Amino acid sequence: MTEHATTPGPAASGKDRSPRSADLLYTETETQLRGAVRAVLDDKAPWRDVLARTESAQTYDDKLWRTLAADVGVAGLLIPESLGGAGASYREVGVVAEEIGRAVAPVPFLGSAVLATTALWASGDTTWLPELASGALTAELAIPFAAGTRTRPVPTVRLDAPEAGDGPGDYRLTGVITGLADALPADLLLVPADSVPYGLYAVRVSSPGVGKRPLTSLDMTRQLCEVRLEQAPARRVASGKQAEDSVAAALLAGAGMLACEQFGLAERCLETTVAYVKERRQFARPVGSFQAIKHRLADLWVAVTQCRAAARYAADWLAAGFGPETTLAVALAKAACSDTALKAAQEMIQLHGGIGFTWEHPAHLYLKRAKADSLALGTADAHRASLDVLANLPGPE
Amino acid sequence: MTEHATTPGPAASGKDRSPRSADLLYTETETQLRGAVRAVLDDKAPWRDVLARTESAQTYDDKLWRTLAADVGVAGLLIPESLGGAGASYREVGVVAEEIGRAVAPVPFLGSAVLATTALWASGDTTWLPELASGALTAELAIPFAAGTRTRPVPTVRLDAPEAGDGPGDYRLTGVITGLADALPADLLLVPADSVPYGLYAVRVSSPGVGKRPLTSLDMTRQLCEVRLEQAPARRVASGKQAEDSVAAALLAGAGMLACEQFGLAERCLETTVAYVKERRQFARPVGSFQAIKHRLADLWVAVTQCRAAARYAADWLAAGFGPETTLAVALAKAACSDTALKAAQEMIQLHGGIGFTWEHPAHLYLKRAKADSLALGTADAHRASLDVLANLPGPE
Amino acid sequence: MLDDTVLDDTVLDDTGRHGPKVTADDLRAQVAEFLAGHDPKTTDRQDFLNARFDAGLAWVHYPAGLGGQGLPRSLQTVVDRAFNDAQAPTNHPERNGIGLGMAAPTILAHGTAEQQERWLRPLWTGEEIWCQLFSEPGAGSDLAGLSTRAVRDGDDWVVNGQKVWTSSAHMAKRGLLVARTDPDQPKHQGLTYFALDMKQPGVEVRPLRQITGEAEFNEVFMTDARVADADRIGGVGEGWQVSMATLMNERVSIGGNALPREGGMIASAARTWREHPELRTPGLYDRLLRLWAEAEVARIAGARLRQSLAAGQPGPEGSAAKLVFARLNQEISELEVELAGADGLLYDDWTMRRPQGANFFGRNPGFRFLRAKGNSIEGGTSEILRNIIAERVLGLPKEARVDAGPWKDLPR
Amino acid sequence: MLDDTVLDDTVLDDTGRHGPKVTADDLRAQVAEFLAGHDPKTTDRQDFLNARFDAGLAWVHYPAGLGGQGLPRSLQTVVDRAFNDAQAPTNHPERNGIGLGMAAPTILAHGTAEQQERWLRPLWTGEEIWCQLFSEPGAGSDLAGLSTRAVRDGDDWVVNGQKVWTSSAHMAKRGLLVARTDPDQPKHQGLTYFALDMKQPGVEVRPLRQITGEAEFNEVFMTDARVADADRIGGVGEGWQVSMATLMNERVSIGGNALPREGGMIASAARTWREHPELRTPGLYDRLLRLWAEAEVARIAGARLRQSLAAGQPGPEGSAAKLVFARLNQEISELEVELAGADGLLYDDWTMRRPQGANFFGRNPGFRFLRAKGNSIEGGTSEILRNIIAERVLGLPKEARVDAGPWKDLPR
Repeated sequence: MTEHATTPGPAASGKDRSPRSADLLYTETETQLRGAVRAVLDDKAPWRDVLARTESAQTYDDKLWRTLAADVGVAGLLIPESLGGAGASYREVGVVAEEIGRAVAPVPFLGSAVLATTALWASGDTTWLPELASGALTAELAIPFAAGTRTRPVPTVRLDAPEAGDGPGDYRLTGVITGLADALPADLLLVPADSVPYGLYAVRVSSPGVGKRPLTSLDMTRQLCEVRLEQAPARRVASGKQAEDSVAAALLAGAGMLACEQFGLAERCLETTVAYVKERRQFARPVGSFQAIKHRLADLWVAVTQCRAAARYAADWLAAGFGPETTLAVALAKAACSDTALKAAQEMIQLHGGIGFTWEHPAHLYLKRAKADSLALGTADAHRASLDVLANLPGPE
Repeated sequence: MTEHATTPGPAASGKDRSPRSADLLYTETETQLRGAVRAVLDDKAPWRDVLARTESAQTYDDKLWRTLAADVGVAGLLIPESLGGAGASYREVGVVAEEIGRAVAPVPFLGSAVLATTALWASGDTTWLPELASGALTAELAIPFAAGTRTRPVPTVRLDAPEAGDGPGDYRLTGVITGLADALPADLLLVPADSVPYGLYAVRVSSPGVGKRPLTSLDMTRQLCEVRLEQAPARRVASGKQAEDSVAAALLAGAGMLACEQFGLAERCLETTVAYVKERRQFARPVGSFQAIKHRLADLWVAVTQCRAAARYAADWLAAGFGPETTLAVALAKAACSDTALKAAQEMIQLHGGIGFTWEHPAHLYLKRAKADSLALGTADAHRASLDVLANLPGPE
Repeated sequence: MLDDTVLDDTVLDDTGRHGPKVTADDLRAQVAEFLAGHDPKTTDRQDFLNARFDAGLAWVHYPAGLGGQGLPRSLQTVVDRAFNDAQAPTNHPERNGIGLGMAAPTILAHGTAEQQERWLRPLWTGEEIWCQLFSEPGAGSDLAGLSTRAVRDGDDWVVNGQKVWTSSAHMAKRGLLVARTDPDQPKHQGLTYFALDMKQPGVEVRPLRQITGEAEFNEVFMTDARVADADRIGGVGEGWQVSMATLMNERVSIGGNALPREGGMIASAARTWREHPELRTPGLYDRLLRLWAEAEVARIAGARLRQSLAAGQPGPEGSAAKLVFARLNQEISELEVELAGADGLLYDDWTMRRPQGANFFGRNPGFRFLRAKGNSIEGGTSEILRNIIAERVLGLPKEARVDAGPWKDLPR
Repeated sequence: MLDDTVLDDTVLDDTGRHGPKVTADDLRAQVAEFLAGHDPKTTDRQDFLNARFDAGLAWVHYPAGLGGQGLPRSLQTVVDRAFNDAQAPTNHPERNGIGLGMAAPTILAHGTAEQQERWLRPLWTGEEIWCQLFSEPGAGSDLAGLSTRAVRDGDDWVVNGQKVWTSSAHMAKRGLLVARTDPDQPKHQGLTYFALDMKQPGVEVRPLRQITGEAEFNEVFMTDARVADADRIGGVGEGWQVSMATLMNERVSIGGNALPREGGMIASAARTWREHPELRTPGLYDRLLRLWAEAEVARIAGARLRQSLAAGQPGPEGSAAKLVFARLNQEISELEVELAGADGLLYDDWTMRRPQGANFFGRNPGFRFLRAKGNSIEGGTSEILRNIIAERVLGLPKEARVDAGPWKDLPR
């Protein structure tokens, strides 16, 4: 019953890791990377700033993103060194995602450095990868954030008639895509379009015929938007099966890295809550000395421990490529981490008492992000449903 | 959106209770009945006796049953006074069921006084009711205890050829029915048989061609058995739709009364556990002073409180007759009480620590009965599934 | 399915379980007579309400002279329906929930005759809105640990401190205030209860924004605010006992309302389920069925609780109702957001607003999801309710207290 | 799907994370040489095992002279496989789980050189079975409250008291005993640890039947039983510290074994599901999917735990593993009985039996359901594990102790 990852992913090409043993710990390099990212986020994204930004005109923090993307180099982790990237893998990307979850940071890391980068890498079109690696360009895959990983989302964009002056490599797209995460700060959109064959197209946001409308989102630390294309000039990145595979790889990697983000978020909620109940006194005792509270936090710690292992397992298998075991690993991680992040955020609010229910406290930022993350790229329920095939557990009838 | 009980049940005939308001409390008569039953059970069915009997040759306590059936009169509660019964309703029967659950008593109350009595009553054949009412006769409906309430169980018995000397009202049955509860002590079996039409037949256990085999059961306080009929002489009780309705009414009433039993069982588990943790000391403190234990028992108490209301609601609607609201009431009660009784028995074992895991403690009797009850006459899952129609909540696809 | 009146507990009284001497018909006759003398179309609204109060038709279970006639509470619905049928002006009870639900019973139980006469009429007519000044930033679950001080000064008390989670404070004329009058006593013993005039310079009300973006509540800062000793409710040092009476009224009211089937949070989840077959999966279905069944059982348990109360068997089941209500609201709203599919990622409005009371409906599922998180905190956290059940219902031993000494010496 | 070796943590060592100096090949050569000198077919079983011990091939991570060579524990599998391939006699480790898993590490850490020499060889070969005499009827979670007394008498100690939950006691030659030697001390300080000879007149072993009908465990009654002071492990009054070392070994071993996917309790539930399409419902499906996913994540978390331990980062995650293992076993077995349909109402055998250790398989689902209830009690209740996690991992404050005085004065 051995099946190994079959399609190589970024940075996995060439490595033959089968039969492989998943390394579930953090390497020294990964720990160093975590330190660098955390230092930037602690310094530049304290929660009061994150909160204030959710009500500002610019909900994404471009400056913070430039620092992380270019200075720390998180934008190019998956991109080969030959194209200006770090030649790292989803293991390292997962660590960055954890840190971004811990800080509920308003940066398009998931959209640009994971979804768009994976889609471009899998498409074989390397045109934009150097610019993405340097942080000069920010991109996003134009698929609703609520899309699952299992079935190909139906595109709402069609190939339109060429305009006068268009050359043979020029395409025009028309349609509306809504509920996009990380597209607000994107310069480049990768748009799936139905035509014969199905294709993936690159659209410059600065082009005529491209409109973006921000949406009032449950999670304003990752504000969604609607994109409207009207005869927008586009370039084809991939078509047919390769386009489909590119989108599927991006969604799978996205779900796995989002699970890492959820784990980081859950861990942070637990830590913050533990710290609070040690300090907060009621009945002349620290609230954290009450056994019912202790047991709940112990249970939460256990759940977080399980998540960490699942998230690492998914990151490690993604690093090895795309195949059934990777799909299973991502499904397990996204299911476990979605439920636990939500639980952790809920417990954070409850165990902070009234203060956690107020706007002027970070708890709600975590709750909203946890809830939005749980709905994005396949709910826990949807990922568990995929065990019908992945674990041979067929459903009723 | 008003639909009322449409088919009258035992003791409901003639009363027009619509539009009705469910009375969810216990009347004085009901409380008196409870006291009488509890006094007998406390006296004649202490748990050590119940435990010892589970390993004896006679797992049902005939003497106890005679006392309850005849002296207290629980066998004839549903039977009209004109036929020697008490002319009471499922409200009073539910109270007795609660007490039997509290004592995990090994008596065929559910089988004889609920299932068989309801089936006979609904069949219109009053022949055996006076004997049932007096406790002279014990009967059971020969349908596997694991049968659900929703679809008619497929009979495994067929009408056989008559023998020489059989008269026009004489029938012969052949077949095997397994997993029967309360049939071991029964004198009379009500056997559904497939023929054209479907019919319900009465079989005297003492007749030739009737064999019973006890089964090693999870719950030995209500030991199951297998019945084997070979050309067994039978009398027809009802046929066609009336037979179907009789069986359906019996299963529905049985499920509702079993829910009452489960509530009683849950309440007793909670009480016993609360009493134990008040006494048991560890760390020089009563275990019940630890907050984590207190909160769990408070949650259990809340669940038991919900169950009591649901069980009373089902009993009250059964008392009004059989219709959609009654079916819904039973489904809600059986679902809630199955889950809570199991939870209460599990908590009883856990919070008794090691002692609750030993044979020489009553906890396991409660756990086994709770588990068996949860599987009988429709699982919680099966009853919730019936909300598709009852509450207009259609399933996927 | 059941008609929504089936579980209306008031039916029980009318069908004679407690046989009131004044019948519903008698009351309808009284209302008719009153309306004959006070035409709703021509009488000034305030005059009309004052007269209704004086006629004993405000709350019939209150004593004569204080707006009632000493009748069973259940008969009030007869009166309300009759006035409603006549399109008479109402006292807008939704605007004065704390006044009607908590202040009035407290004044009735613990106020002097003079206070009852002075406060109950304007309270009932809505002329004077009341709020509740209990919780403090440092005293939430541990209410008795509160720090707001009241110091005697002649016929007055001078109040300094901060309160929080005060709904309606910005509209209120009076506040139910618990303050510490003797810090040398153990914490439960040094408290006193007052009715504070909210419209004085020493009282500042600031909106307190919550995770939904709205501000239902306020913070109240008292700086040398004054309250006359004549406005003290109960004896000096008896504030804890009076507060407990107020809170019991609060907890009975939360989760204790009669609702029709699918009347609560489950309504919109069930509607969404029925309207969107394309979103159905086995996993979501199982959650929906469980929650629907639990919500319906909780509703039946609520009806049983009201029957117990009506039968004069007041039980502690009210705490169970609130616990279940909070948990179900949270789980159902969590599911509802998931059932909304892609729309679950959206919100309707983050603007800071000042709604009149909590209202789950007319907003999107995300709002319900967020607002429900408060249900296990406000009006007694679920943790405190579990303590109460464990100790007062189950009789489990209390933990050793470490806060028995004088309040001023306790660690904070 | 994954090959079941993928998560075998030993791979990590072999691929060089910790680079042992003796390689797997070296060890295989040693075994070959040993087998050349001791033909399994012709050598007496006990002689063979004694010789294997003396050759340092018993447990390679133990010190030279005590059955090992001071190598990484992970290399033991290489040796075991080599002996297994040669069909050599084994020491039947399943018969002496407590000896190998708990007694041996305790003796190694706290025993004298003389004790190590005297006990470890017969322990490892299985000549002497060990059991554990810790829990008492009055001291379960509160182990340190135990009452069994040991009183010094010349070179011996005289022991009186009762122990419970003693598996293997009826087969054991020796028992790890904790007894109170000074009741005037606070409870943790008056305890001493011994190796008790079980085959003496003062020791009576009675089977303790459990809810499954079987008796895996025993009660042990000690009446003037004697133990030589030479068989004391650790100092007088140091029994608590030694016991803790023993228990840590127990908790690491529970739930810490490497299993293949679907290797645990989930196996038969998944098989039943696959074989009985007619029993499938949406509600059961959702539960199965959740539990399958959780069991697999728990398995991965177990692998991560072993990797941490192998990398020299011993963490407290062992407690998490045991908590999860207990909960999942209970929930899965509960589901499995339900999946069995009508057969779920049956049991296989209530006869009182004396099995060799706990074995979930080869019995029916009802047995697994009942046996699993013990998983959250034995080896530290889930409540005690949560306390440990809360206090030692999360650093939450301890509750005020009421049991600090001399043991003899504590309420019991």
